[in-house]
Amino acid sequence: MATVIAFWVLAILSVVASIAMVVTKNPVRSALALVGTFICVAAFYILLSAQFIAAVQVIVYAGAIMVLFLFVIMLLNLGSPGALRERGSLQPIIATGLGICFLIALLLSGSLLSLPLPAGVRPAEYEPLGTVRAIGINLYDPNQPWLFPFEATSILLLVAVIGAIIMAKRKV
Amino acid sequence: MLSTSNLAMWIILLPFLGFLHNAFAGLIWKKNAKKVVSYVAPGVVLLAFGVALMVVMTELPNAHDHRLIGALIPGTSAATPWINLGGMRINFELLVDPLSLLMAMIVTGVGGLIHVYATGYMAEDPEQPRFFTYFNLFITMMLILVLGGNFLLMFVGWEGVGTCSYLLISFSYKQSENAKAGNKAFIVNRVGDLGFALGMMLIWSVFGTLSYFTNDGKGVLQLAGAGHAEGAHTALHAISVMGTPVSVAVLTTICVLLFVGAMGKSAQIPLWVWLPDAMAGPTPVSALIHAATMVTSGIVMVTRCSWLFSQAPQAMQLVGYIGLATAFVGATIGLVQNDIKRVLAFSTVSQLGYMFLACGVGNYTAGMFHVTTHAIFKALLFLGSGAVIHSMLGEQDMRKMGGLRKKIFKTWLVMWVGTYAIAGVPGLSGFFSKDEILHSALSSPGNGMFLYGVGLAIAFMTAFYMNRLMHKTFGVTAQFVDGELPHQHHSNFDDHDAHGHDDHAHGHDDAQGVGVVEGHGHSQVHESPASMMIPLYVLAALSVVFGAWAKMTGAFEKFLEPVAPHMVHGEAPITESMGYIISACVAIAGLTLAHVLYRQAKVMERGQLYPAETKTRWEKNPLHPYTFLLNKWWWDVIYNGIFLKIGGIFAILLWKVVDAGIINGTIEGLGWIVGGFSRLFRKLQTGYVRNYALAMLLGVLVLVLGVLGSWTIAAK
Amino acid sequence: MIFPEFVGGVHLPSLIPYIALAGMVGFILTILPGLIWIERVVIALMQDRSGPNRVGPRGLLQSTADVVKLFFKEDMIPQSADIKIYYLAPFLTVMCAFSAGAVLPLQTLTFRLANGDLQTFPLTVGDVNIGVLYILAISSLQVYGIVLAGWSSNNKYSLLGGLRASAQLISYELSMGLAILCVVMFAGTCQLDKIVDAQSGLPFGIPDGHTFIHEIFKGSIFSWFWLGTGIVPVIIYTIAMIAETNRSPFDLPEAESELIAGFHTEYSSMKFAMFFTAEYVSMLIVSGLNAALFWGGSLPPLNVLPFTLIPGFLWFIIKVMGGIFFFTWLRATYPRLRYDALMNLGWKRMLPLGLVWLFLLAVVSLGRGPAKSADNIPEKPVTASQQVQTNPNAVAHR
Amino acid sequence: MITTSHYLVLSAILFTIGVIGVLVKRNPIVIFMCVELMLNAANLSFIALGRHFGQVNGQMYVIFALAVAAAEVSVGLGIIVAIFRSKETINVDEVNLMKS
Repeated sequence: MATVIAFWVLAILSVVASIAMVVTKNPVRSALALVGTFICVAAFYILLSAQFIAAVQVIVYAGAIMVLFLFVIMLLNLGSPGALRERGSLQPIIATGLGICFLIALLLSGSLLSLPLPAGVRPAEYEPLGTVRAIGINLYDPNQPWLFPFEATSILLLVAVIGAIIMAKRKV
Repeated sequence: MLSTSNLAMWIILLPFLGFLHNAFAGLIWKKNAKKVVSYVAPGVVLLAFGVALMVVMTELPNAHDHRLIGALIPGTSAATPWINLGGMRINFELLVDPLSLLMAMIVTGVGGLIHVYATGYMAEDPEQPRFFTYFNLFITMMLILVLGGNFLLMFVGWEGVGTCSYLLISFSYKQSENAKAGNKAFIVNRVGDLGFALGMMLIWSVFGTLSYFTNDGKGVLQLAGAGHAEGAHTALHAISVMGTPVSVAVLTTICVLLFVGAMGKSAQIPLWVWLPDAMAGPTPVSALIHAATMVTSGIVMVTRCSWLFSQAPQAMQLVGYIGLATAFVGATIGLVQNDIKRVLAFSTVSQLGYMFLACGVGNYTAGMFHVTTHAIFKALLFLGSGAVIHSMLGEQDMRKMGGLRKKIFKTWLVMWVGTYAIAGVPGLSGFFSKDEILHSALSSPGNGMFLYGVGLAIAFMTAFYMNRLMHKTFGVTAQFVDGELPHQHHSNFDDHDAHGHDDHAHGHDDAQGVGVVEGHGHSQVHESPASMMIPLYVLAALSVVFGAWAKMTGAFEKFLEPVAPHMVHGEAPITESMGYIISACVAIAGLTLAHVLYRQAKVMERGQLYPAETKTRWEKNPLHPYTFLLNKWWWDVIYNGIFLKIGGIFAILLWKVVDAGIINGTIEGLGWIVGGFSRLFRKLQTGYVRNYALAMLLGVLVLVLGVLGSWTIAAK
Repeated sequence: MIFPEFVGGVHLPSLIPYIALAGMVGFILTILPGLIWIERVVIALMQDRSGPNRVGPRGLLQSTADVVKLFFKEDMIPQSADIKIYYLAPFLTVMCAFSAGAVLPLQTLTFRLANGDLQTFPLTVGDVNIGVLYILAISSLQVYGIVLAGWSSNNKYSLLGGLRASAQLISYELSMGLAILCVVMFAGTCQLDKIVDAQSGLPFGIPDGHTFIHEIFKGSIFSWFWLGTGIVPVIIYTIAMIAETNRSPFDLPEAESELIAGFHTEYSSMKFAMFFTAEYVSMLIVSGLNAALFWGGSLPPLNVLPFTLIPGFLWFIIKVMGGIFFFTWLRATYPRLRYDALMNLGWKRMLPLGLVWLFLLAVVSLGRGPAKSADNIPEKPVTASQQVQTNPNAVAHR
Repeated sequence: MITTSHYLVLSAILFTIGVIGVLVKRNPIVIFMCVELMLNAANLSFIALGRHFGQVNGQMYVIFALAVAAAEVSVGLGIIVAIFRSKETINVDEVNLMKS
């Protein structure tokens, strides 16, 4: 029962927050709303017993990525306050209409609506899969395909760091 | 455990590692790069020579155990899958047999000495590491060429040495003439390489493999050798692939195509024009690549394929005649050249012709023998001439030398040894190898006498022009003023306004008269450093003893017998000792004639046999023998006339009609149509990313609906 | 002390979180004024001043008076502030500070179950298996309060202070994480009470000889991770924790001489008090984490009589207070760092050192063999064959 | 009872909101944030499906998605800062060099 309540509360919160992110004209508020969504998503992860991912979600998304966003917003706002103002046009209406059509099409497809929980998996069996230990063991298991992508990801991150520094350096 | 194949792999790997090291030496060693490179570059090659020697030691007994067809040493080829495309399976394999080992030893041995020499010769060049990078790469490629176990690997080496040759000829690329010479060599070689490539493809389509030897006995040379053993030379159609005989015509085509490749690489008529120009590279390059090793790869290839050639008599005859013609043309041109390196270059062309002559008459062993001795004494001569040029501060024109014997006595001594070796003075190595060729030419049925006669003439001319070179360089009165030589080092960074071809750079000659001015206290002309002289001594010693040793003990012939058997079918009308006497007489006659003439020239003005006015008069007549020879039989001019003019006309045709008319017309027409549509659709391109994103969403929506629809239909 | 599982039909272990929550919040709120008083007294002592001495005996009520003052002070809001965010920021800060304390293990309680078995339960609010990660996550959220406070005040000093603070937080979080990782690697778990548990053996992996001496040193100060991980991580962690709480000598975000008061320049009254609270709560939390990770948590320094008399949670509090004293000591002693020096220290000294040390420890722990499994899951990874063989497409097409 | 479908539908809704945001907003930073929302929605469905099938794979994908998102954001924001430096604006409608 508690999970049902939690789900609905979090679902409403996350949808409202994400709508707020799109609707608000102030980018800082957008970012804040998005942080809210992210934390809700992290809470969903805990509900889905993926505790590690939940923690990482908060650390990486809320703690690092969105802070970076906030930094950039503030940095650019300092330069010219008017740069981030929004103006209206026909695009939003079309976009919203199309988006809603897209959603309806997705829902109509029926594939989303036909998955009951649990599908042959008892929660107790799945519970340990979300721990740091389980993730780590699976990640480094040579019998599973995750080891190489993991190493590749580290290279990707290194490249991204270098790229970001080069890009943002004042004098190249 | 070190197996032979692993060891053989190291022969190639060592220079390759050296190449890698030298390429990045600047990064690793910073300011010390030159010093380190000057130790590493010769070191790896000499080490490779040591490895090759070890392989020979371990394999020599085996080679004789397997003196069967092809005489391969089974299981000694290191095969790793290399190209695996559909039905095409080509291994990276090495073939370790007497022929490849001999060549490996020549390449690494002579090459190593030349490397040592080059450390002295290139010491002042700021780009020395680059030079040694190319040099080691060349050694690597050459070793791949000779050690490779199939035609494709040989082709890799073939192209690799071509590239290195190009890079090294135009090493001082800031002078346009060097760059042009490099281009010329490269382009002319392309023609030959195309022939090789075509031959290779034909081999692939006929034999279904490119390997010389395979474990199941289906290798190209195995089949050819089997045919040879079965039907000897009489029964043609003896080669059969999967039971189907291969026709002689096809074999002849293959051999001719392969020989076209050899023509390009080994500078045979008609593709020989690049070699004299290749002398633009630094002298060690000329010695290593354009005398001792790379240019002999054509002979190596023909010898390697001797089993094939033996089944195609016409092709062999072609080889012989082309070789003879080249030898003759090269020798005649060598008679009148004035640039010391060019004389040697034409001599090389001529000697290469000799080697092909040997192959053509079926005495491959003699050809390889001459390859070996020639590698030694021609390297010696080139290195000696390099020492002379080094001593003369970059001067290459013999007309401006003279009287050097006293100044650089040691150099003169080794050059003298080299000259007598190439001229065929009895006892020295050139004598034996040349005589063997001549003798087998004489034994050739039918045209033996003709081949022999021309060969003797060539030998005579060789002796003559070599002694001429010695006299003009060392003998006659000095044609320069010591102490006032313009510095003409071959570096990229020197000023090249006075690059030796400009007589007015020597204006002082006229004012002070000809003669050595000794009073300057110090002489500009100096003996070369030890790093240059020691290789010269080694090579000189080899030039003296190698031929005699090989001939007396018969070791060489025995060593090579499994791979290049004697295929001369006729009987010589004279005995071998008779032949010795005749060749010796011819050589001595040539030497003597030059000696007599140029001793006379010693007293003449400017050390010339004829006064300058006479020569000017001759040069006005393009058909006068002197002019004709000086301009290389007008060969370059004819090539320019034929290929450039015709090619030019063809190009203009393509440009005006095909390109401008048909292609451009089509393209522009299309452009008009597209442009029309574009003007229509341009309005869609707003430049706003989000508009595009919207279109993407629309597309996704359509896709989703499509999938949905298909599911619905599938459900029904 | 062993507690029964049921008392009057109430399942005691399930009450633990509520007890811990009440205890934690109550303790923090009551100790806060005391903390401020202690800090002032200690600094006065160190700097040879008299310190607070007017309100109450020995100035004990000074902090209370301050709180009252803050309560009744006028709440000023800058005109061009972004009001909603301006209000949100202090709440966020305080919330993050408090919620980080949820996983601190105060003590291990032993219960006798109904079937007679003994089972231990940690006295924490949430005994989650990602305890350390949880604290890292929460502390990474702390940035928001500060950045938003700085931004919404619409004051350049505030903004600069906020940016500085957040840059500092982000930079030092890395070193902090590395130091914590060292401990996690040795303990083989992220659960804080199990980390404390992992320090209860004999030091340096000496095998248990079951003698009196062995018993004394079991879980002693020598077997705690400050020594066990080789001192470097604890140094890194300590420096990082000071930077994380923006305390002197790393108090650049509120460098008075440059930025007035940093990100809370424009805050007054209770909102300022909230920032203030958050700062001290953070100090308590990071000290608590320090105690749990490196200083044995609720373990006594020697397992002999006078020490073992004191209950575990008191030991924990003593260690936390030691941390607070350390904070105060530093504040009294060191001048403030320059900003570039701070960043250099963080990125160029501590981060590489932490990485190298982590690597070394990884090698060491490889030598020691796999860490003892603290989580109750099978060693074997879940392989594909064990996973439920359901074709997702089949479901999608249903 | 909360089923996997609940999560999937929620994920679809969040995704759609992200899509609409990308199309509607003019501030590239906010557009970026919307992309992040879309990524998160996808991650949510990964986790939910992983849970559904009792597999750890869903979580693995999310780990990689997180790492890639971090890399993408750092480079993307770098680009935005660079654009701002050279153009003095980051309004996507003013950055239209692609317009013919």
